[in-house]
Amino acid sequence: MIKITEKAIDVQKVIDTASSLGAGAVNVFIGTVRNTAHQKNVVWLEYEAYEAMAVAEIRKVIDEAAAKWGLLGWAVSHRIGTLKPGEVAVVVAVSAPHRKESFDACQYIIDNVKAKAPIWKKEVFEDGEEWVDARPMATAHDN
Amino acid sequence: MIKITEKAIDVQKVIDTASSLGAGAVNVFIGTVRNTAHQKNVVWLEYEAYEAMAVAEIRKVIDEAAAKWGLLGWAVSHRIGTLKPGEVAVVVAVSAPHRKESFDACQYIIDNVKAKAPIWKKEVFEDGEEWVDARPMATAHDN
Amino acid sequence: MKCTIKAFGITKDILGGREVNFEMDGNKVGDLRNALHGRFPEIKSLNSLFIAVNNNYADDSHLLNETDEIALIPPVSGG
Amino acid sequence: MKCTIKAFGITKDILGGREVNFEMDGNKVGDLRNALHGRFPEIKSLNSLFIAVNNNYADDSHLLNETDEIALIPPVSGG
Repeated sequence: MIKITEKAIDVQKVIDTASSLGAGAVNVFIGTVRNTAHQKNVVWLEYEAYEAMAVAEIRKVIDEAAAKWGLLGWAVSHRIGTLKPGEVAVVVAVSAPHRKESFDACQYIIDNVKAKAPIWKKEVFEDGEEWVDARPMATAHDN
Repeated sequence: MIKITEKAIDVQKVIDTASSLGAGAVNVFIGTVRNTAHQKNVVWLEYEAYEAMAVAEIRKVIDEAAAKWGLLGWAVSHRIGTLKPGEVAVVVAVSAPHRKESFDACQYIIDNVKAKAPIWKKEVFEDGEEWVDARPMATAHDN
Repeated sequence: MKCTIKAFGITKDILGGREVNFEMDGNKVGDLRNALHGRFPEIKSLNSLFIAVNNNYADDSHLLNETDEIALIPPVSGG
Repeated sequence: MKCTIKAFGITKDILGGREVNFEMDGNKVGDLRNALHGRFPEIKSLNSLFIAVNNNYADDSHLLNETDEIALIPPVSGG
């Protein structure tokens, strides 16, 4: 399952979708909105996606990971729209026969989804707003 | 939260306990009962723990990980008693400011909990039963 | 050639809209990049700009057709 | 010395119970290990046997008291 959604993500549902009876290990990464960035309070975040291409890019990443680590199940859900601190922005869940593969595959997927999927976030502070990582002057940061 | 319990583990509750508003990243490992071992069907598993010592050993592992990776939250729950294939045996959840730390800390915790915590499982097959990894003749396996 | 460009993130702000009609000399992705730099110099201040054609990242030598779906991909920041 | 031993996992099956009273020569963890090997030779077939004293792994030189909580820790397999 690959989902780009404006609705709150049900983490348990993503996990259930990725689970498999033959798997002994499920690894889950949950990216949440932090309450600070650049030492300033984040009021909210705006996420937008080029949806069809985002789904296609995420699918490529998952296909690579599934082949390399022998995944038995997987699911990725990414939220768009307005998110407040503490809310879930992305969930990646994978299941594999053994735990090392589950960790490596999940990390590969989130690293590459973040690097390749056409999804953008704008941080809204009390005194302004900024597209994250768009320009060189912005302090590098990451979650 | 460190919990050794005979009741089914509520994964979402473990995640919520580990979450933190300052964290951008939550990593979760879920160990589940596989339906096969040594090419045989697993009917059920029996887990037992030396509870007081298990909690103490898990606490040492978490303290090490929390200091090393600057964790903002964590929770470990391990089930004991009779488990059927597909059921959740253990959940480790950690939150950290950045995703790499969340993956590394979660993997360190589950690796060391499995190596050090006095918890044992017996696999019950259709034609017999076996304490896992107790004797050299058992095929090495792991989840 | 004439094309319609989808713009996302900061490029939506720079171009002034989610979809912009654009006319340029040449028919390669590189020609489009040069034309955009000329008309919207602020684009040069971005950390990077990829151009996607029909939902795939395309390099500057890629040939464009008028029916292609073309999109500007400024530095991504999902997750 | 006399002691009470908690036995878990496969050692519970080998000793025939969860708590076993045991009498032995000496008062070190290593003495207990030797006495167990003598009385329950099957223990030697295990991949490993750790002995915990008051909820901590103890090495063979550790001195035992009659009031200590002593436990046999065969190869663990949690998770």
